[in-house]
Amino acid sequence: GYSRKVLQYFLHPKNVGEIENPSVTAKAGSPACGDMIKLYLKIEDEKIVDAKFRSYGCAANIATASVLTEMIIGKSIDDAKKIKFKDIVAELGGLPQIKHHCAVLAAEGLKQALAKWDVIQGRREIDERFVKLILAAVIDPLTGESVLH
Amino acid sequence: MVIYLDNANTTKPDPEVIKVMIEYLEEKYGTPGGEFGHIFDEDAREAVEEAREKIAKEINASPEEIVFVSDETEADNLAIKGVAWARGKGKVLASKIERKAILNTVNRLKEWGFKTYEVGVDRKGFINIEELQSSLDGAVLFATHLGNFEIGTIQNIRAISEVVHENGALLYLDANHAFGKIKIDVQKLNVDLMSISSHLIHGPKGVAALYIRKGVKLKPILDGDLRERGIRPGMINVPSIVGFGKAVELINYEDAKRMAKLRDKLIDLLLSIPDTKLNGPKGDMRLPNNVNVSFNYVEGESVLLHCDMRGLVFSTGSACYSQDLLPSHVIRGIGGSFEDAHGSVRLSLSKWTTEEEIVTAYEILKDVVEKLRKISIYGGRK
Amino acid sequence: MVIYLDNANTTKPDPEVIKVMIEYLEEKYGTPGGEFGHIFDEDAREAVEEAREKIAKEINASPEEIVFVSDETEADNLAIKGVAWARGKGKVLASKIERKAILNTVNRLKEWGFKTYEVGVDRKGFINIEELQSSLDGAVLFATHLGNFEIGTIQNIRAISEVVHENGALLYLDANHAFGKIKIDVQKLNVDLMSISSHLIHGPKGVAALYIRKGVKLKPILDGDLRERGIRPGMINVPSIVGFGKAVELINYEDAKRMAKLRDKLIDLLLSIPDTKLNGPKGDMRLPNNVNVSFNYVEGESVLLHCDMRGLVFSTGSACYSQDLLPSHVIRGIGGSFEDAHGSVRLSLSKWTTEEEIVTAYEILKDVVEKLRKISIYGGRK
Ligand SMILES: Cc1ncc(COP(=O)(O)O)c(C=O)c1O
Ligand SMILES: Cc1ncc(COP(=O)(O)O)c(C=O)c1O
Ligand code: FES
Ligand code: FES
Repeated sequence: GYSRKVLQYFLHPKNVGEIENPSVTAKAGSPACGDMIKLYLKIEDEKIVDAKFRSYGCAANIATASVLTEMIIGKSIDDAKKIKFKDIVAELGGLPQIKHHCAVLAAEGLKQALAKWDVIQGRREIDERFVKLILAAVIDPLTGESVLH
Repeated sequence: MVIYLDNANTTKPDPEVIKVMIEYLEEKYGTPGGEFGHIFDEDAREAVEEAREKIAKEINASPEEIVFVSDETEADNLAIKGVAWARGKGKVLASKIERKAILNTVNRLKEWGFKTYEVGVDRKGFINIEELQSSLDGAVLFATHLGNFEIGTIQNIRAISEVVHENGALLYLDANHAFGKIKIDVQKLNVDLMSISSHLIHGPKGVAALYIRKGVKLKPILDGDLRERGIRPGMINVPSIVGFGKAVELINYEDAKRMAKLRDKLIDLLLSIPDTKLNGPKGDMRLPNNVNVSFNYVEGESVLLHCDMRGLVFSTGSACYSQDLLPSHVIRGIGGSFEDAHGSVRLSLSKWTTEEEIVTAYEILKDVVEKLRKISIYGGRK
Repeated sequence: MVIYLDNANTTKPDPEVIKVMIEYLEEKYGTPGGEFGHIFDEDAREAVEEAREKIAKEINASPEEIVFVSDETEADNLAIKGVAWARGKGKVLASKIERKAILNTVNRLKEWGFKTYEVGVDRKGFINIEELQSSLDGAVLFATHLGNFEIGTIQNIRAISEVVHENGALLYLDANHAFGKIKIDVQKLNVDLMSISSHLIHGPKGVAALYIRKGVKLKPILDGDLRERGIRPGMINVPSIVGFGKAVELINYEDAKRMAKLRDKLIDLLLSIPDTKLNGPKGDMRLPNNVNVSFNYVEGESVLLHCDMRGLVFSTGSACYSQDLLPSHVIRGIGGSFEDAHGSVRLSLSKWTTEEEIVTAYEILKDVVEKLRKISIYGGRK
């Protein structure tokens, strides 16, 4: 089952909602179960000053997205880029093995948002690799299939 | 106080059931061996045979047609593999919306060279009898259910058995979820094999019964001694069997009538929540204790956990909740979208469910769904 | 007052076992579903995992290596068919004196093209390791027991496992009758699969455990959901599993020492009856609770029934007593005559057996045997 901390974040998620005029947004869908999160970031001087999320998914999905927003608020872009799914799992005090992909989903959302931000800043090309990164893991919950197909 | 609406998963044993079980745990702990067990074992043997008689009588079978097994999964496997192996080759069919134990067992038969086919169902979960009819060429067995475990659809078994028998195949009926709620007569339904289980009718876990019509041949799955006439060798689980017998004795079809009324009330209440739809049929063709709805824009596991914290217990067809991360094949089978499955919840009543519980369940669900829709990407709109 | 000396058939559940079972029958009646059952099911899931840990620890295995099944017959079938089916083809061996569930399962494998072989034993029931060694060509599995269910012989498993593994085969050990009486360490014994059951150690019926060493592949017999990691899908029999865990917790090897002393006393007393011989070895190589003797000139069922009337309960290897009217294949397997099997009785002790009961049992048996010999054609002489 879930740890107390996961349940806490699930029952009382922090940073739910949308940011008006976000610097960047990203959507990530899990190829495992078909769930989705959407991340909204406000970035100032290469620092994340605000983060919010919306979720269509399980308790682990909601908890990981929520704890992720807490982890990144106040971090520099470079530091945020270093966050791996395992860090999110650790921050929650562990997740059942079968729910690790929910943390992957959250990490993926962050990765995409930051890649988009690099493009906006002119630091990154919109090449095939970038487009695949954005689209690959995005799952349409209505069909349960990747929007790439 | 927990509101337990997961009675299609398992039920609370009746106090009278527990009482007889304790007797066979504490004092009459023997186990039927051969025909001539010592007198100590006779108590156990007689109790087992008495339970067998009660169960047989309840479904209008004879005691020799009842074999005790450990659970419904074993019954499914024994019926399906047993008949297929006895026949040697041919086609084995099931509907698309059977329990996993049936679907996976049928599928496994390919390893032994059998052909298989999954018959489709309509939007309410009723088996497409024309499709069945046209797929029965070379069939040895059709495995299906009486009442669907997830959406409650009650199949037209008389029509199905006619078609199946016309084509020379046998019919195996998983009656686990209907048993005790709708009166079953194996002669009238004209089934060849049928399974019913104890833990879904306020009996103990650890036992189910397989009805095998006299003359139907099947090969056992388990080899061993000659218990259960060699069809199911092994230890006879006396306390569970005796408890099963008591649970059957306690069946009262008035309970089912009451449940059906509460079911309809709960369905009406839940459908008053916006963007909610019913899965399965309404009225008499639905199991009296089954409610299944899909809430748009939210995911079932989240709904379930929130409710759980507030003392309301049920199941969901969400992919997130399943061990293989796949959404309910039943909701998908009736043509529901991925989202319909993901946001589906099954609430199953028992004879002890009260009107007050039904109303409270609705209130909790309404509140939780509203809360989660606020978090949802879809925000309550598409 | 009954003197129950049929503890190798089944045992009386310990009152503490019944107590925990009642808790899981009355209140915590949920059943573990997926990983994330609602909290109601969590109680059941945790209790099952706790039982699994206790059992694993008792035999020095890890919890992931333990799969719960319904009884020892199922364990035998799952281990033997599971490994054979996973390997696809080859030879499967057992000793001549296994339980029927093992012998018949091995024999059944012929249907799937496997070769089979039954290894002989010596006069005391010890497996002929040279014969085993020379029969292992192309073998995938040797299925045998730790302590013999009928004559109590404890096999030299370390020597057996060495020979079996040298030849690239796996070793399945039926430890049902030894478990709880002699300390078992799966690492030291070096077995690949092993079964132990609840109802033989004062636990409930309805559950047994199969140890499957990490890395050993087997195909399930039953198909269904993903419970027990798909190796044994189906309903989790929570009260029985919890009771099993408690029974394991209650194991005390001091009981075995006491039983061994009473066993030896009973053997000595019975051998003082003329024309009586011991089946199986004496001393440390015999299960601490097993006594098996053959009374010449009399038939076991008659002995058993007479004793029964006088409150003494045990088993016999007589053909008249068996459901297939065949004399004990174990007594025949160790080279005993038809008469030896026919007149054999097995008395099996429990931790509750008292010295007084042992003496009374002897007195009753002596009297009954004398009486029957007067009726006998052989009249006490050949
Ligand atoms: C002679 C005999 N048959 C059968 C059994 C029960 O074993 P199973 O349930 O595996 O058949 C026992 C129990 O130990 C036994 O002694
Ligand atoms: C979804 C689901 N899975 C599994 C089961 C248990 O059935 P079985 O023990 O045959 O797998 C049930 C019980 O009705 C069920 O509803
Ligand atoms: S988002 Fe579906 S399992 Fe977590
Ligand atoms: S003499 Fe009657 S069964 Fe043996």
